[in-house]
Amino acid sequence: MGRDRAWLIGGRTGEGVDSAGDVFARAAARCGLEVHTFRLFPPIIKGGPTSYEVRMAERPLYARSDALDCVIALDDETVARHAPALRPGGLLVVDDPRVTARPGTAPDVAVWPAPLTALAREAGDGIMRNIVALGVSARLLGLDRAVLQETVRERFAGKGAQVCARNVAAVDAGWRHAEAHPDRWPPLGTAGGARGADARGAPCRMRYLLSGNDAIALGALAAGCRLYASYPITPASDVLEWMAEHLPEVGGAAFQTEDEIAALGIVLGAGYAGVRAMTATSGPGLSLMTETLGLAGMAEIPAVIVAAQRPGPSAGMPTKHEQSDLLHIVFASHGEFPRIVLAPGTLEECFLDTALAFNLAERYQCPVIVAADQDLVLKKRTVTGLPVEEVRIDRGERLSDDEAAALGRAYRRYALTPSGISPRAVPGQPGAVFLSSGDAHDDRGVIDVEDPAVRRAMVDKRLRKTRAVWADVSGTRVEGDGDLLVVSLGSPCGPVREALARLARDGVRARFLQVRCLWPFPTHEIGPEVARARRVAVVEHNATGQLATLVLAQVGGHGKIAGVRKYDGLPFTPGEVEGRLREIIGGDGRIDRLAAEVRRCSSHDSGAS
Amino acid sequence: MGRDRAWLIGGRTGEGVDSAGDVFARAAARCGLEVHTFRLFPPIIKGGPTSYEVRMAERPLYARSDALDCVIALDDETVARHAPALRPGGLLVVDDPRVTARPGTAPDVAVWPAPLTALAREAGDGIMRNIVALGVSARLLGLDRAVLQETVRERFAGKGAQVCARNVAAVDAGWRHAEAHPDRWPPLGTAGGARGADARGAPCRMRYLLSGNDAIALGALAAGCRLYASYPITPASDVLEWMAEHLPEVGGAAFQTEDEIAALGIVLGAGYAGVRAMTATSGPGLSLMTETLGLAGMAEIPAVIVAAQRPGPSAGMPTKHEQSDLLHIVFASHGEFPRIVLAPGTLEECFLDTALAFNLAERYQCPVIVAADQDLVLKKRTVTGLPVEEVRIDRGERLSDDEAAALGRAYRRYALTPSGISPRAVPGQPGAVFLSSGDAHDDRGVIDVEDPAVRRAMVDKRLRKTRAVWADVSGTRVEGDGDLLVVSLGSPCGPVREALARLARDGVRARFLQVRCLWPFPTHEIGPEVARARRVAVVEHNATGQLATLVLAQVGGHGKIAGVRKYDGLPFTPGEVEGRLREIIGGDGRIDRLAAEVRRCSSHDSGAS
Amino acid sequence: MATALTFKDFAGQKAMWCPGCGDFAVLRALQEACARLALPPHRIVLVSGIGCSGKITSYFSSYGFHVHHGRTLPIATGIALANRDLAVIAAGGDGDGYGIGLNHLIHAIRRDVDLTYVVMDNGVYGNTKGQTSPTTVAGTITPSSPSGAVEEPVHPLRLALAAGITYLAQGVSSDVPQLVRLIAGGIEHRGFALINVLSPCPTYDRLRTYQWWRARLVNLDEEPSYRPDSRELAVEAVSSRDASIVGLVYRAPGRPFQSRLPRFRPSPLASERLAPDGERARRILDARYAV
Amino acid sequence: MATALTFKDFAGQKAMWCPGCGDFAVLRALQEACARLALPPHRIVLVSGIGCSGKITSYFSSYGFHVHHGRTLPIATGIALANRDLAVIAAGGDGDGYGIGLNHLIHAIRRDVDLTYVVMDNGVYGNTKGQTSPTTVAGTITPSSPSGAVEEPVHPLRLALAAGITYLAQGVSSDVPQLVRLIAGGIEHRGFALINVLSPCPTYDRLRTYQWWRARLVNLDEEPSYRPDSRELAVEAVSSRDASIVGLVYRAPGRPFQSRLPRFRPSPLASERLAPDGERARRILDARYAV
Ligand SMILES: Cc1ncc(C[n+]2csc(CCOP(=O)(O)OP(=O)(O)O)c2C)c(N)n1
Ligand SMILES: Cc1ncc(C[n+]2csc(CCOP(=O)(O)OP(=O)(O)O)c2C)c(N)n1
Ligand code: SF4
Ligand code: SF4
Ligand SMILES: [Mg+2]
Ligand SMILES: [Mg+2]
Repeated sequence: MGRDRAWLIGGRTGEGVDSAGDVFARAAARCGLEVHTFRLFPPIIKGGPTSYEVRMAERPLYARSDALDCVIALDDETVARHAPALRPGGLLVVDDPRVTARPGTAPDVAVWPAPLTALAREAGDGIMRNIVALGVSARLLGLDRAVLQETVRERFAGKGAQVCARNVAAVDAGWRHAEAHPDRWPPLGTAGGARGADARGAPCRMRYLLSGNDAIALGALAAGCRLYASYPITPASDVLEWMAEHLPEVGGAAFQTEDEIAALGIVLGAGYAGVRAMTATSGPGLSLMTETLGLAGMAEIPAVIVAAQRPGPSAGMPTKHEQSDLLHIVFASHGEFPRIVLAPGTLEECFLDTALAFNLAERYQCPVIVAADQDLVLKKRTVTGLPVEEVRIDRGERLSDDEAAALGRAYRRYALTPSGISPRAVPGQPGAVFLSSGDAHDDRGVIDVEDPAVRRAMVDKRLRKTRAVWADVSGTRVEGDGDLLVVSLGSPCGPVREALARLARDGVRARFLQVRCLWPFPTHEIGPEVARARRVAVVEHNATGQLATLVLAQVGGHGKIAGVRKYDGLPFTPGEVEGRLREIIGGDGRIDRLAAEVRRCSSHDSGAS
Repeated sequence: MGRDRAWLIGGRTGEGVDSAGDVFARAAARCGLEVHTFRLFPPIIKGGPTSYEVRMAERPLYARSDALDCVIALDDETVARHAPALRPGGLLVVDDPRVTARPGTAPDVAVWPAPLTALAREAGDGIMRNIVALGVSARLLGLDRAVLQETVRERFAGKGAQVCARNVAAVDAGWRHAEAHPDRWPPLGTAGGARGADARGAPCRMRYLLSGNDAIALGALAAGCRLYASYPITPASDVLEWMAEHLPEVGGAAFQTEDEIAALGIVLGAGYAGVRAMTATSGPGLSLMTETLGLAGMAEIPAVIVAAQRPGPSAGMPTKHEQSDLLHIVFASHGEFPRIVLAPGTLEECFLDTALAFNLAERYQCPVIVAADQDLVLKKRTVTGLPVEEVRIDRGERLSDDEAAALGRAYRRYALTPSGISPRAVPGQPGAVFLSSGDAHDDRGVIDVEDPAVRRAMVDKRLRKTRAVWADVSGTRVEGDGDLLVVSLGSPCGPVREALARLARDGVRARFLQVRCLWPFPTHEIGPEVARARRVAVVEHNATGQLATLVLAQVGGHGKIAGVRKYDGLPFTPGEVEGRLREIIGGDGRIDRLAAEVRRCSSHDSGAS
Repeated sequence: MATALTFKDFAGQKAMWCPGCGDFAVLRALQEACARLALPPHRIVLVSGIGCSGKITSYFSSYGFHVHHGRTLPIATGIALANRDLAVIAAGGDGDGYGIGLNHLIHAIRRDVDLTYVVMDNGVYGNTKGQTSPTTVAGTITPSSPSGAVEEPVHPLRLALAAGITYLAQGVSSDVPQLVRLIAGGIEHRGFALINVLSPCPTYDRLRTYQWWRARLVNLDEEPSYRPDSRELAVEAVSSRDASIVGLVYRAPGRPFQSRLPRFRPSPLASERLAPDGERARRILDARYAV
Repeated sequence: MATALTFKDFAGQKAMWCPGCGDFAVLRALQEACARLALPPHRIVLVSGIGCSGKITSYFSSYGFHVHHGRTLPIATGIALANRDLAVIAAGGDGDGYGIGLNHLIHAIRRDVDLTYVVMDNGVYGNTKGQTSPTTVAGTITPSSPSGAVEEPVHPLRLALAAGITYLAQGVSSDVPQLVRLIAGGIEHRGFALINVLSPCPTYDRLRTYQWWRARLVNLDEEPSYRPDSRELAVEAVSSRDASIVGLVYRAPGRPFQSRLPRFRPSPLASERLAPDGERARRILDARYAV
């Protein structure tokens, strides 16, 4: 698998941990490495404990690391929190020479005090200790000095030549200091990789370092999104800020609303009027949007909603990770209407799913939710290319102006077609004026029609619409083979893939099913897989087994489904998944535990004995 | 089963159809009959088609009638809508002599023109034709004239002696006119029944005619509810109006808020401060409450919410019936927290469940939702007594003032107890001041605690709370026996019971399981029942099989569950349920259809082939 | 459009309000105003809320969107941004606009979104059968306030002025010609226009009848000294004379949101022909994310 | 309580606001005000929203309820009705109170609920990292308005007056003694009190620093001619001098909701010992429903 190293810098919010991590990740990427980042940050603007992990390797990475090679601790708490994750043989760099490793840290972890603050002061300002730390780190990990300096220069270019030069000097000071330290690792990557060729010699013009939020925003732009309205919330605010910067370039607009109800309302207004629009939010915002979601369902309005989950309920842990809104996303809002829920698990899928969501919203005339999660949208990863050319635009069945004019009052906006989909007109088209309503209505949009047959027909029509969705959407992505079926979705797919690769090296075979579309539920794809499997492990970030609940309801599998769940705010590491899967397949001694898990899975909250 | 007659009056809103129906129902009840009413009314204040059905018998009634015996049509549309429901031999009374029965009406239905308006004019005012119609009806159906007149007198007592006398005269005019008509039915009930003894001779002091909403409000009052805040919405507004009238009598208050978010917020504030409080709403309001619900979950605040379902999504059909919010009620709001969902199916259960909800909310420190439906809360029924004496008050684990003072800052509001339930203090108690929060917190309520172990422990603690709920709640009510298991909840239980009684008369045996607590799901009670049954029919008022979905997810039963669903805005009649059940048990020829239903049931929206 | 439009061109379904309902006048005035402005039905979008008032979209012929309770303004804002060529009119009740939906009103006003908002203010929740509304007079007995409403009513005109509105008017259902002028003026105004209409509900409000209003109302339009372009006069009028004024209360040059959004497309977004924009995505990728 | 209380009696956890954050002053002033009023911590409930400002419940020692974003006022209303003996104080940010939560504010004001509301108005969304807030000055560049905020700010004082408030004050974080007076006055006031505090966010707002405010503010408390009991003067002050005033802007006799609710129990509902009330239910049954 090649070399694979994980570095972490930790300190307090407001001390430049984030920007140091960003610079380091970028420099590593420029050295031709594949990079995967993971931030652990508090909901406290200054002074809260924060850290930034950069994992680097010569093959694509989809998960954070099980263990760290090098930790830069700007403060004590970083030592307490992260030193225990250092691998045997790892290195702990501390600014404060009095610091020693804590209980729980591997015995052969070395503690190396480096006078980061002092060196920064010498370079011009003590606050640059984060940058000094980068110099130290590059030297220790064997990254190219010039690449790092160039990256730092770029980063501070906007702040004036003096600041810029000072920071470059800080890198140097760190680098030089670290020369005193025995080179612990062979060099990683090559300077030539930067903008030249990656580690495998491919041209680098197409290599990018970006986050899931970036990919989502890019996907929306590529798909023709023109209006974006949202209310700030972690971790979705990035999308607002991105769109506010780039939508004006295409004559569109992104702006902040008074609340999430207004945000989705604006998206619906735009969708009704024929413009692609989107909002992004997290749990609390999504809960507020619940009623408006149903209007999109009833009035058959296209709308795209990105739901980046975080730990709940209520405000929960705003800066941590979870996937505990799945059943809410699938079932929220009173009454019954079609919705489509896409579940990207990688950066590329964030991009493609968001772009696809606009087509689906217009084709099926319904809300489409891109169900993401904190880890997926915030972490940055290198990608080689993004499939921007794969974006297609399909605006669904629309009346032309001539058709609209010809139909005039004869137009049936909600015509009872076999597919359930009725050709749309939009305001401004002459002739076919019609009424859309959140009230029950007949095929012309007339409300207060009380005929039971009409009600039944209209309910059926709406629910029928998404039957054909599988022509446009893959419900799952299935890989590998074996008696054990592992089912997951969203960001845990990264650690699952890595865990399965490790198991495969030990000769343990398993089949992996990534749920790509959560609703309509891909029963036709998952059913046969569950039927064929001897055991099924459902890996998800919540306590009650929400994905497992959907599998059980839609497919069955009581008696052979076990839950692999984590709900402590942190994403799975590959090792955690590997360990839990080994338990599940670990022979007869473990069957009882499996059975207990299964029972829990099938009646999670009921406390049934 | 004794005599059983159904009468209906229909006309336009604003014409007194409702008040005529109410008076007739009350008069019938006073004649010693058991009464069950059903209104069909539009969301149009004046001039929309409306009707009021009164079903009367000498045994308790839990459902509307399959067919009508007598229809009073104040207008043409009533004939079109309701004459087809007349039984063979039924009678259609029309004000307008030009009206004839429509196609679809049974051939031997008699049309009898009665000059209601003319008679009303003679009695003093044409608008009294609804009252004239009551006189006609009483005579035809054999109700006691004096009882009806007394009921009318009471009704108009507030409007002055003259109006009162005129209306009594209108009854008489109708009665006398109908003497010209051959007595079609033997007399029903006895005048002596009124306030004296019922048809079976039992003393009548304990007989009441009331609606589900009345029972809910009474339950809340009996259980010590002191604050009620809500926003008007059909069909829950009655509860607001009832509480506004009666809560001041106990020093409490009921008032209207700016929206449903505020209403539930006020209920949470009161619950947090140690006062029993409630709100009632329907789908749109419940959707708006979604975020606030999660705060109750996270901060462990008692709250009682009555959710009276109506057809959705969005505004849907505000005055019609459905049960399509079940999954929303169970799963709405981001994140995971315990909630308790009670599902009354009768008037008595409306009363008892609402009263119980307050105990559960305080004992388990979580939101409790009483999941009702339009039919259940609006229809009036006679009951013999209401079990007001069965109401108990259990305020859960509370610190005494002395305990609070003794603990002081050592108090752990969210202590990690084995049950998950932590003794509460409330503001005002000296000493034990603490913080409640919608943010994740530790056992003392401290927020921004990022330790993964704390997060896990607190999630587990909360989810553990409702494990013991079965000590206080019955999950199901099971009756009868047979290979077929019929599962239902809410108002359809009435028609199901009547259908099963009819099947039993034909020797068809079935077991009926009424779900009484929808969440936590009573897996331990339903599991063995489903396992034992050969076939399972889940009867519910929605299109996607929401109760069936819960059964499948929590219990299993793929392959033997069939859905009996209705989603046209109208409640099931017993005959409809009977017919569908007969199909399901109807031998091998029907197996295919059953299989198709089952497939639909297990993947309802996915359109899987 | 060769022939002139009349109100009949905007006739929808037969209106099912109660006899005597003030909303008939609002419907008629809206129809007349659109005819007067020669706005063909397909260039109008009427967005209504839930309530008796909200049924207006069924009775008026144009593109119509009958949305959920209290949310007319976000939806109308989305439409107004999506297609700047449309006349976007929002309409609803006092509960819809000043109860559940009031926050959106204040924020739409400060955004100065170019749209027209007509509130049918009857002082009750008509469609849910007569409960108090935010404009119910304190002391009024209603089903939800059987001992009399305890809350002071909201003052929509005061709030709108305080929020910085650029077109503010109040009309009454008994004066359709004035209503027509006020609504037409609102539609012509570039910016957010609020027309509060005192619209009696004879079914549930026995107090505020047409006569009751007639006895109380002062018509600013007929006051020679009143100048609707004066903020001071407007503040004074709504503070001291309160709800008892009709006419154009205030008008200032609008600063519509649509025109202030940076680089916002002047022609309707809705008429843009979309093509996949991979190239732009690639450019941004290269500029922002290339390593 | 034999010994006098000091602000230290209200010390919660160590405050984790950024150095220089204006919210420290608000916390201190609240602590001093409660000490001055001799309110023991257990008789106070502090309800806060989500935001940097909302963390105040962690740093203040009393019964505290840190609720969801924008909903402090409904929750505080429920508490204030449940226990009339408590001092109920709501606190939050400008986004919390004037953005997502503004509707509750207007309605709490017209109800005149007896509680005190302190808004830490920093003109940004601090906790989500600096986006525009409803009180952001138009033109300000923020992460969500990279070309400058296009909306006019809301004017909380104007809106509160228009809504009929009975106690209205504005303070600034640089003047803790005045803040103490204003907050203590609000708590003593029987009715709804709003204290808007101009509370700088040095991390995300470089414009409105302490100095910036100092150069602009006029202190009404020191103006001999100003009378806070005059509605006209208050209307004039908030209209013409806008946000640049501090001090007690307006005070009128409150007409608290708690006292206007019909037959509402004068002693705390929360201290009632509940017993099953089958008998009352039976009486109502017999009176209303017996056949
Ligand atoms: C979220 C939500 N809550 C409550 C309702 C029920 N509802 C329908 S109309 C209405 C009030 C209507 O009052 P108003 O807006 O003044 O309109 P009017 O009927 O008086 O014209 C309410 C509360 C609803 N449809 N949606
Ligand atoms: C419903 C909801 N939407 C969004 C958020 C995210 N959020 C947290 S704090 C905040 C804004 C805070 O701004 P403000 O109220 O002004 O407080 P400040 O941080 O400036 O003190 C937002 C939008 C949330 N918690 N809940
Ligand atoms: S109830 Fe009132 S507002 Fe509604 S239609 Fe009738 S008169 Fe008009
Ligand atoms: S970000 Fe601003 S408001 Fe938040 S703590 Fe820091 S200075 Fe205070
Ligand atoms: Mg109204
Ligand atoms: Mg703020």
